[in-house]
Amino acid sequence: MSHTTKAPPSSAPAESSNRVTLGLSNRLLARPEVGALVAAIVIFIFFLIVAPAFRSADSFFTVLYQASTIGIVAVGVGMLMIGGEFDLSAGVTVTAAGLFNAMFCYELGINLIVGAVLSLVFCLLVGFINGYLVMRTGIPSFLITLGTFFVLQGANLGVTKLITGSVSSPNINQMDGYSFLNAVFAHEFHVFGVTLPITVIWWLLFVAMSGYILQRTRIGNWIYAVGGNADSARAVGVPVLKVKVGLFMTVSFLAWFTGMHYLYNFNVLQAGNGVGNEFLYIIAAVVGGTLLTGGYGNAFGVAIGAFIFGMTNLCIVYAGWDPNWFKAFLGVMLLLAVIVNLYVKKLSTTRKVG
Amino acid sequence: MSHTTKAPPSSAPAESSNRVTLGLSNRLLARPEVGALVAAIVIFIFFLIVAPAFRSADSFFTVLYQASTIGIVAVGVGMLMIGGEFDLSAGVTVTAAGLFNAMFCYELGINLIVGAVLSLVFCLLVGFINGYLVMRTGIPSFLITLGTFFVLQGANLGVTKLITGSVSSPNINQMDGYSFLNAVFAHEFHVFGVTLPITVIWWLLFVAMSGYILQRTRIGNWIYAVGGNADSARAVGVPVLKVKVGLFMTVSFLAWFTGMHYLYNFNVLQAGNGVGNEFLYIIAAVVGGTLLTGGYGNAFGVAIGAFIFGMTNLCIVYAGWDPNWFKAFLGVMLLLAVIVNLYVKKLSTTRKVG
Amino acid sequence: MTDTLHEHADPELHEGEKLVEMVNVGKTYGAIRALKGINLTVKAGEVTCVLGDNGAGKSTLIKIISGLHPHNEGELLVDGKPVSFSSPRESLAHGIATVYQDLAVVSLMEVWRNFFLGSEMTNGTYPFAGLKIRDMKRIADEELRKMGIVVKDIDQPIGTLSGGQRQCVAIARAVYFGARVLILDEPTAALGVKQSGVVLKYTAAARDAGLGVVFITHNPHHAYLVGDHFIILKLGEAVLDKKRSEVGLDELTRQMAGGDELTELSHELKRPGS
Amino acid sequence: MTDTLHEHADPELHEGEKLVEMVNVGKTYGAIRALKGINLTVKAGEVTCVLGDNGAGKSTLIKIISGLHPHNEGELLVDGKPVSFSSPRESLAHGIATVYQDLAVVSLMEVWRNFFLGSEMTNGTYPFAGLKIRDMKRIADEELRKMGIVVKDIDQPIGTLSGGQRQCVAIARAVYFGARVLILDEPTAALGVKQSGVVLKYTAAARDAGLGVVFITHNPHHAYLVGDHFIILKLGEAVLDKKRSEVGLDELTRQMAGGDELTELSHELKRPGS
Amino acid sequence: SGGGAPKNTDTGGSGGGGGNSGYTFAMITHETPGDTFWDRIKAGANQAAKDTGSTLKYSADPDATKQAVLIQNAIDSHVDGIATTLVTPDALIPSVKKAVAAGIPVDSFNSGSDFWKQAGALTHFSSDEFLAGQQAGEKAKAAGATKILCTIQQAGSVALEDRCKGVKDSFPNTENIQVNGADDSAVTSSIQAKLSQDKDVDWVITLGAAQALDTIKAIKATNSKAKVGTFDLNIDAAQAVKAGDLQFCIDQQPYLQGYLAISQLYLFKKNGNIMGGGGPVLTGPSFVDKTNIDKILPFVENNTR
Ligand SMILES: Nc1ncnc2c1ncn2[C@@H]1O[C@H](COP(=O)(O)OP(=O)(O)OP(=O)(O)O)[C@@H](O)[C@H]1O
Ligand SMILES: Nc1ncnc2c1ncn2[C@@H]1O[C@H](COP(=O)(O)OP(=O)(O)OP(=O)(O)O)[C@@H](O)[C@H]1O
Ligand SMILES: [Mg+2]
Ligand SMILES: [Mg+2]
Repeated sequence: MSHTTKAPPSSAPAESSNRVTLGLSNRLLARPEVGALVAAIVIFIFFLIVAPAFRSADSFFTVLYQASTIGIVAVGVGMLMIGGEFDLSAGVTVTAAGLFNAMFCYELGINLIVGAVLSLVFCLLVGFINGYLVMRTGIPSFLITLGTFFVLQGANLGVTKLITGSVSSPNINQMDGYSFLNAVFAHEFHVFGVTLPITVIWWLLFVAMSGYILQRTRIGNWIYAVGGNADSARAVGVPVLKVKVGLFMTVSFLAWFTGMHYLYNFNVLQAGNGVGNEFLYIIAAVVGGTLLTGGYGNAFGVAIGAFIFGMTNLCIVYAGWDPNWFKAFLGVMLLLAVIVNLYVKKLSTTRKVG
Repeated sequence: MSHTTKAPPSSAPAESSNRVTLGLSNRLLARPEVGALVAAIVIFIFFLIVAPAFRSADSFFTVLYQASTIGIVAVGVGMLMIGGEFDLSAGVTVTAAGLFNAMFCYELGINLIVGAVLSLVFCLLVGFINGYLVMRTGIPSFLITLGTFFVLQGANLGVTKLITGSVSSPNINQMDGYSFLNAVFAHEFHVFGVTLPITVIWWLLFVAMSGYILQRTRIGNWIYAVGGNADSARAVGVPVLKVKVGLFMTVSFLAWFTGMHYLYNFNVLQAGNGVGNEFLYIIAAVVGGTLLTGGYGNAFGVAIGAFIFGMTNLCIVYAGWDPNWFKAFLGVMLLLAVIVNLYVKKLSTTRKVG
Repeated sequence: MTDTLHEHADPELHEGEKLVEMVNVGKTYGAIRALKGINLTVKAGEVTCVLGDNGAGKSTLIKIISGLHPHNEGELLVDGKPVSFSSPRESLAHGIATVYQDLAVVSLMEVWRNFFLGSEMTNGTYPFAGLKIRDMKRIADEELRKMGIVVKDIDQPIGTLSGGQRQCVAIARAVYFGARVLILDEPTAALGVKQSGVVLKYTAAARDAGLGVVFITHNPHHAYLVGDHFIILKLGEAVLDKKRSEVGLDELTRQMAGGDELTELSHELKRPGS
Repeated sequence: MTDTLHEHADPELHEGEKLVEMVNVGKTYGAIRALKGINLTVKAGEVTCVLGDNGAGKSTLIKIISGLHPHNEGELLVDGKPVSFSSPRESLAHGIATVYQDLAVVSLMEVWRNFFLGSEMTNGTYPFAGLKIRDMKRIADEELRKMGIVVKDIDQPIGTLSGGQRQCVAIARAVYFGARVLILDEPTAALGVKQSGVVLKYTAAARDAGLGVVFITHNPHHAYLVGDHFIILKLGEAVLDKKRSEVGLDELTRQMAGGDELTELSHELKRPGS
Repeated sequence: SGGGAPKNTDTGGSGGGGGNSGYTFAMITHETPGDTFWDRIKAGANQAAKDTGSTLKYSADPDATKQAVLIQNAIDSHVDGIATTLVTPDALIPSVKKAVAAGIPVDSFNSGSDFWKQAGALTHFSSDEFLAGQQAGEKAKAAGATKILCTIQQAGSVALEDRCKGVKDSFPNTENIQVNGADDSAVTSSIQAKLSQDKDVDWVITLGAAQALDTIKAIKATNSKAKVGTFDLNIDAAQAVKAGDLQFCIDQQPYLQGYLAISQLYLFKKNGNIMGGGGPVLTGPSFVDKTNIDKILPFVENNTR
């Protein structure tokens, strides 16, 4: 055939007749986080009405703080879930990170900064092991990380008991390096009469980074692909193993970060803490529109999910409702958020993806 | 064409040349429960060696009892997971069932049998709502049942507090119908010098029924199909909605059953109990070879999974290991069980299903 | 095979009887229009062929008849009565069996279970009646052999079969269970010449047994071998709708290929030896 | 399109050069033997057609070349050196691009993301370099239009396209990225006549640009339009292995159909009007 | 038999309140939901709120980091006073200080007897956990124990660990065991397993009333001769004491802790009063055993002890 042959132009214009350009509003509505955003606004307004104590900047920032302590790890968990995997060990890794740092430095009298770095290495190793085992054995991540969850939970307790003779870490606020690490991980800014914890800023930063990576980089593309269809992704040359192991390590990095915050904010850590939080991270991700089966979701959705959770959690207290019913309210709010989310999506399009 | 045309016989014999008949041992090894069985035997022998206290019929039956309290609900959860769904509300439904029965009868002075039946109706309704919401809204069951989990957890506490003024149910062992229900749900047989709780017998019965239904009935076929590929199943006329709602109701029936056991065995129930057990059911199912994503698994596997869990749980005590490390041992055992399971499957075949 | 068809075909069928009729049917997926103003009649003892480019709406058309997606516009009549199927079960209950292009089988399930899925043979009607497992295995194996497919093990998960083998299972199933209307969505696409031949024979046999058949394909040669009526879709609308007596293979091929492009193509690709 | 090929094709290719060679290659899946003693050579500037019944082992053959499943027996040589690819990435790195029969696309991802998956265009090489999103969308849209496929919205999830449209995306992608060897597993199976024509033209163009092409199909007509070398598989073994000059279309068709069955078939199905 | 609820129960205790002070007090604890012990605390606090005509906002979280946020939450709500437990002093003290700095009076109760001063609390109401543990160990020793099993129903809780530590301090041959407090049958099975693994155990000290009842069941099932004592009290435990199945309950009078903590805040706001004269106010340990059970039982049935 001749090299000057032009592309067959005949069919193209003909087909465009049933081409529909979706309006901006429809395009917006189809994004995973928009449903969560609407749900967040509905719940926000609801609590402004029923909880007078919530109507202050102070309260709002307390909610933001609460959301950030869940939200930072949830950023990683959300990315991991988009990549098609679970991590049930994230909650206890947070505690393990802090305990490691505190006890290591306290017992050996080492500068806390050294301990923090070693603790990071330790956490990344946990993430690596999780990811590597999942990929190499083919056992579902739910099970592997459930195993690490139990192991870390037991080790947190066992090691702490062994070293300190109690179930909480030693107080480290007199040790070298404390003030620097406190400033990094637990500083509080006082602006316009309100207290802004640094974790909120870190959180927003991580969300922005995750958003950028997911939408705008090659790695982000790969994350969606390995979550959507790992076999197809492998077939076009995506390094599935590296991507997934990287995601597990991202989660454990963020868990370490949160662990550092707890340690340098509260100076001690209880060895039994963190259990149960792994589900809060997953809830945040899912409420924010992440698909449980992978391949769909985004960073802003996850952030909104964490915010909804933090808000509901505290506003029930602000509203002064009977704490015995606390969990029931939480459940109703969760269902509400999810249903609003769904309804908004239905509004925008009946397109089925399968 | 003529009606006497015979089927084309030409190609059939030709193709059979690369037809391989798998030997009996290979066929056996490919079944989902065999890996779990091998893992169970390995762990069993291991503990026989390290835990002298485990080497008695009494201990074995204590393990069986512990396994049965998890295993009964796990039968349902396993079937539900084969059908492609989760139920996180199963643990608290157990408690709700018992509380409902106890408080309803105590406050109104009604015969306990009536209360047990009403409690059953209530539980089936919970299961129905779970299933119906999942199917009608298309929201993943993980989220819907997380919502019911929170709602029931809160309601258990709130209602109990409201009615009894305390957080545990009233003691019902002096009320009409108690002895009958105690005999049904909590009897203990004393045979050959060992104590055999009736729950063990019920458990084995439910396992056998579930095994029969899954392998030998039309409904069982449908359960595998809706779990494996709900769209394809719907396309060939399987009533997906009915099957899935039925599965949720099966789980809540078995949760009710276990709740009755707790109530009539212990006579009182703490309103906060049952939280966390939903994961034990899922763990039992998954350790027993059930696929988290649905479509694969069987009843005997789930039973073995419950047995492995019960055994590990108690044998750590029989072995007299340091209780601080309890969870760590549990985690290692879980990983061990899963890996043995996997290894056995690999042995049998490298066939990839997907 | 023919025996199978005669055993299962509804004995009440009369040639030429209108089984399914579409009047001005349209369908949109959200903002996307997939079908518009379609008229189609499926008659007993006739094969209706639907042809068209990719994305023309062929699969959408048959999903409406088989109850997978309800239509938004127009009327669907079955045996003269207007219906709107809300599930494939209802359509199956009317004796309409379908082979879907993309929803063929449940990968993890055994071959024979897939074959009988939704229409299992049991020892009774009560819910927990036992399955007739041995019979089902035997029948599934027999029916597949008749198509020239010998699976290595009727107990193996269907996901381990090759693409074409899976397609054959789906077709054999539909033929076995289709009592009145048989719908085939590109049944021969993944098949070899031999297997395609078998499927075409089945199609013809179904027609001869008095069933109404809807046959979707890209291959005008295949279509012309069995079809009585031809409809060509383009962008969701019918651009040709003719009886066999009104149209020849050449015209069909030309219409499908969008004029003279194919001739041009074989010209362009002209090679030594051909 | 041709421009694309020339832009991307490896300029070092010499016609007739052996790019990929299989010597006595065999493959078993557990207890199932899928291939045995296969010899095959992919030469620059030639199209090698692999034909065969369903389950004959065609897909298995190309999965070995593209690194998806390693072979168990024999040798695979790329550019004369023995290799055993452990992942498709390695095969891609050798300039081998593949369109798989059953692993085409990630349903939930946008069309353009699928197009560039694994070979994204970025502003740099460092890991967090931004994607050139606008460029990628434009190119994906252009390449698809060249195949006669206009998607309604390049941003829509690919799962909402019709089966044939999805196949076209996969083919366009492989052509765009295949620098030395292009492997197509039944590319035209789901395609309409027009799209099939386009794919055949692409195949020919790739050959003319000096690439080695492996073309798998059930359709001997399609095969004969573009092929230089023909291999017919049966039960995992090669039963015919001939150059274009040694075999005619008739023989190919007959071999594929298992002797005279097809002639018999058109006889059997003989209908008025044909 | 018949049974059913005894009619005409007055769980509310004394009716009339002391008018309407308009104060809002927050009580923040480390309760794990569903524990009868905290129920008593709440009952006392509610009664005090009623008696003083104030409003009570109760919230709780077993995770110290979240408890700290709840204190912050109370500060945001500008309550008139905060009563909190100090279970993890280091984690909670900064928040308490913040409250004090914001002009909100704080008192502490239940745990943290060594830290309330440092935190800036007005005073502290508690029974020393460690001390109570020591006394429990001594009681068992007096009853002829040779080996004690101490059950912990919630892993990693500082307060529970302190109790067992106290037991071990006065009775060195003490071994701990972890049980799943959220599942009665799991508790029973674990204790059963432990009793058959270690035949030397002849005393079990449980840290919650519900676990004591499970333990009694386990002991019956294994035909063990072990005796049981427990921390905390509920109706069934009280009845078990009466029946002789349970040797003693250590009562730290949670109702009193709750009542005093809220009353203190009221009195401070109203009148500047501070209880305890610069030291903590002890509410226990008080032992409930065969000798005094008849006197206490009616109050237990009333949900106030
Ligand atoms: N579930 C869906 N959601 C949104 N759009 C859809 C959906 N299914 C089909 N479409 C669109 O409707 C149009 C018709 O699709 P259909 O599958 O009916 O085509 P087809 O004629 O079967 O094509 P092919 O020959 O490629 O199978 C296409 O443009 C497709 O993108
Ligand atoms: N992953 C696998 N596990 C087990 N068996 C397999 C697997 N993949 C293929 N097979 C078997 O290997 C044989 C060859 O399969 P293959 O997919 O290569 O056939 P094919 O020639 O591509 O057929 P088709 O034309 O239908 O696509 C078949 O019998 C198939 O059942
Ligand atoms: Mg189609
Ligand atoms: Mg193939």
